[in-house]
Amino acid sequence: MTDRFNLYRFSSPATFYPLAGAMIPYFVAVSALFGIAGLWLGMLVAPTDFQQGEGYRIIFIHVPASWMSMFIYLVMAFWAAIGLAFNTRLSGMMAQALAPTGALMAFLSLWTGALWGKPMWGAWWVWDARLTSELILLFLYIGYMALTAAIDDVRRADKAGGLLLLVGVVNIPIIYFSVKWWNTLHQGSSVNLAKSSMATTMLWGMLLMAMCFWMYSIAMALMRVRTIMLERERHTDWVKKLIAGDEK
Amino acid sequence: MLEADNLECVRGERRLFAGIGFTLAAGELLYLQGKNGSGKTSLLRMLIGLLPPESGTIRWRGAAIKSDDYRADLCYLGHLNAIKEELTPLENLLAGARLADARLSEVEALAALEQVGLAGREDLACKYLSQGQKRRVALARLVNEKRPLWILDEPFVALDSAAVDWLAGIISAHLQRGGLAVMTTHQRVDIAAGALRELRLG
Amino acid sequence: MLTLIAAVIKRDLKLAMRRQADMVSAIFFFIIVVSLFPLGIGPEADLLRKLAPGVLWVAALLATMLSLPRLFADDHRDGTLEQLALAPHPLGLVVTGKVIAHWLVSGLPLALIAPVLGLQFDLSTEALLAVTLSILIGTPALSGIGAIGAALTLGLRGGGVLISLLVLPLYIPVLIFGAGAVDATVTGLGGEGHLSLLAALTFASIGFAPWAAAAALKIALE
Amino acid sequence: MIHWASFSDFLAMGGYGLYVWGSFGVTAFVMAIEPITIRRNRSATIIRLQRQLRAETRNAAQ
Repeated sequence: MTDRFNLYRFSSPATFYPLAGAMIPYFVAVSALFGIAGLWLGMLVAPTDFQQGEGYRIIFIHVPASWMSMFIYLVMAFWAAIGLAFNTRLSGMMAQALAPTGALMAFLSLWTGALWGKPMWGAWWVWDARLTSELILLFLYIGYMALTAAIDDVRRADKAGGLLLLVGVVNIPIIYFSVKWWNTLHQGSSVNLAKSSMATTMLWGMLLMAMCFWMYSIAMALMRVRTIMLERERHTDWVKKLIAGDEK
Repeated sequence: MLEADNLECVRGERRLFAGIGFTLAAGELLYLQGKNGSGKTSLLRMLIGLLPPESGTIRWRGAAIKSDDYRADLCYLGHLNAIKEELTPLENLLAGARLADARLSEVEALAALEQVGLAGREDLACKYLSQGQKRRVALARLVNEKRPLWILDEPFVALDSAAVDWLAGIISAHLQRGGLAVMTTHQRVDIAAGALRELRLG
Repeated sequence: MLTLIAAVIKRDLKLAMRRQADMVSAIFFFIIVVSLFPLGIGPEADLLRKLAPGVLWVAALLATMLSLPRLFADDHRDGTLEQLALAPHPLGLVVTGKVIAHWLVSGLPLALIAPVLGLQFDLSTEALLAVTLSILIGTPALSGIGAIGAALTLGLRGGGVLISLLVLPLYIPVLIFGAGAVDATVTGLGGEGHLSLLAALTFASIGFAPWAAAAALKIALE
Repeated sequence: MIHWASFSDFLAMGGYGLYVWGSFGVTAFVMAIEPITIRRNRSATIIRLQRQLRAETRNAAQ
């Protein structure tokens, strides 16, 4: 009498676990290919920027990392919404598997932003709207991870974390615009990057690197979700069989 | 009136029970029994709609219990007293009724407190009362309770024998009015009911 | 609906009055934090005037947060929260009442004391008015958003620290517009724009936050 | 095609070497460490679950 939503079958951990395992090498390989192509184009072929010299090459990781940090948060919120609406077990695991990678991306974005800012603006840190929002995003990631880690019952952790993600997603645009507005009111510290028309090689390099980061994030999330699945489903037959098989 | 079908409960990673079902009609009493940790309280929390079952359905008057209408017919007494230490017994009763959308006049509340043996302590903050007395404040709410379905978690715990008899009488009267009751208990207490059903977990 | 909200507010206010220590300690926290700043920064009037909006607002924010962990914890511990969740009306309404009550005992007193503390920073009359007004308008949003954090961390170990971690990033817009209103008045730009944005934030969070908090409470009660 | 005249030019990055290689270095480090920690975490989990499973089957046999 399982008249459940059809999604439920696909999102059943027993089906998803081997599928994820099979997909990981492909994502890693594709990520590496994109990375090599992007680095070759960005680091070796792309010309010098006439304003920023060679320092601009940081964007080949800074921009992809920033994009991914925002994108991963949105994907987590998407999984959270699915999880709260359909009560699927997989959604919470996916959100939890994505969070550390997203936080790392936010960290990389801040780190490379600081290293870019020092030669360009003369300061490691400026209270620029984008940097500030990125910092707040990192706090949101940390808050999510702290909340889910503090709750012992995994169902409650999934649901509470999911709710927090949805609240966060509603707030991100408000936070972003308020910070932006605050920043323009307090002029002085903010140095706007002059809009330079980007050479097509640079653009391509950046897009390739973004694809590399994207595929990398998927691979990491899949790897992590497999561990989470084993841990959470340890009392089910399929995990027991799998573990017993590993023993030999 | 109250039907449960094929309920399954998973807490943490343990399956507490599965395939549990019962029906309960007007005037009937259901005793829930089982060892500690067999899921009695979890089943009660499913019946009051706070814990969604892993699978299975619960119906009240033929409709799923996820509605305000169901809660308007439901009275739940948990093992926590749900009284405020800073308020007096009278204030507790009145505030509790108000927040539960029940009509309760001050005269009725005072009469109820007298019935549970708290006459003279109506205006003393509950923090000065003993455990047993606090429990009586919580039970006083049942005196004027008109809602048809009572769900009681260990109602007889920490009561002396006179109070046990009094409570059994209150529950009997409720059942004779055509009410329903579901309760967990360790002690056997004689309660006159249309029919006595038992459900053993674990 | 309104009678229910009024009943919740009345009950929570009565409880707060019977246990004044909480309320008083939050207010003293506010007073002490604000008074510490001039001692740390030095007595130059110009500098103090410049820092006043930020200092007052950050202190108000922290003082509001101080009382958040207890917003639902007491009701949770003694079983009242279960009864509230079982009452035949949406839990969001009850939470709305609790949020308003929380503001009445935490935000409102801060708004009333803030102008007195503003005197320590040599603020003009208009600036003092802006301080009062912005805290008055902005703190309901803090109570509303804070309720979500309090509900999510209900019954967890180290809930107090966790609340700050969850709630502080969400408080940033309120802080920006609140302090901005005072700052704009001090610099003579006029704080109306900030105040209306602050009011918008407050209305949005009073309307939306209690329902999110109610959902979080139901998760915690499972 | 290749933009750089020599390898040392490439390393110097027009004077921005420290910043550019600081960014790329940390990114590479993080991206290398992350899969390693996940893997380690996974094998630790598997070993722990195996131990639990063995204990369970032993208890069931008795």
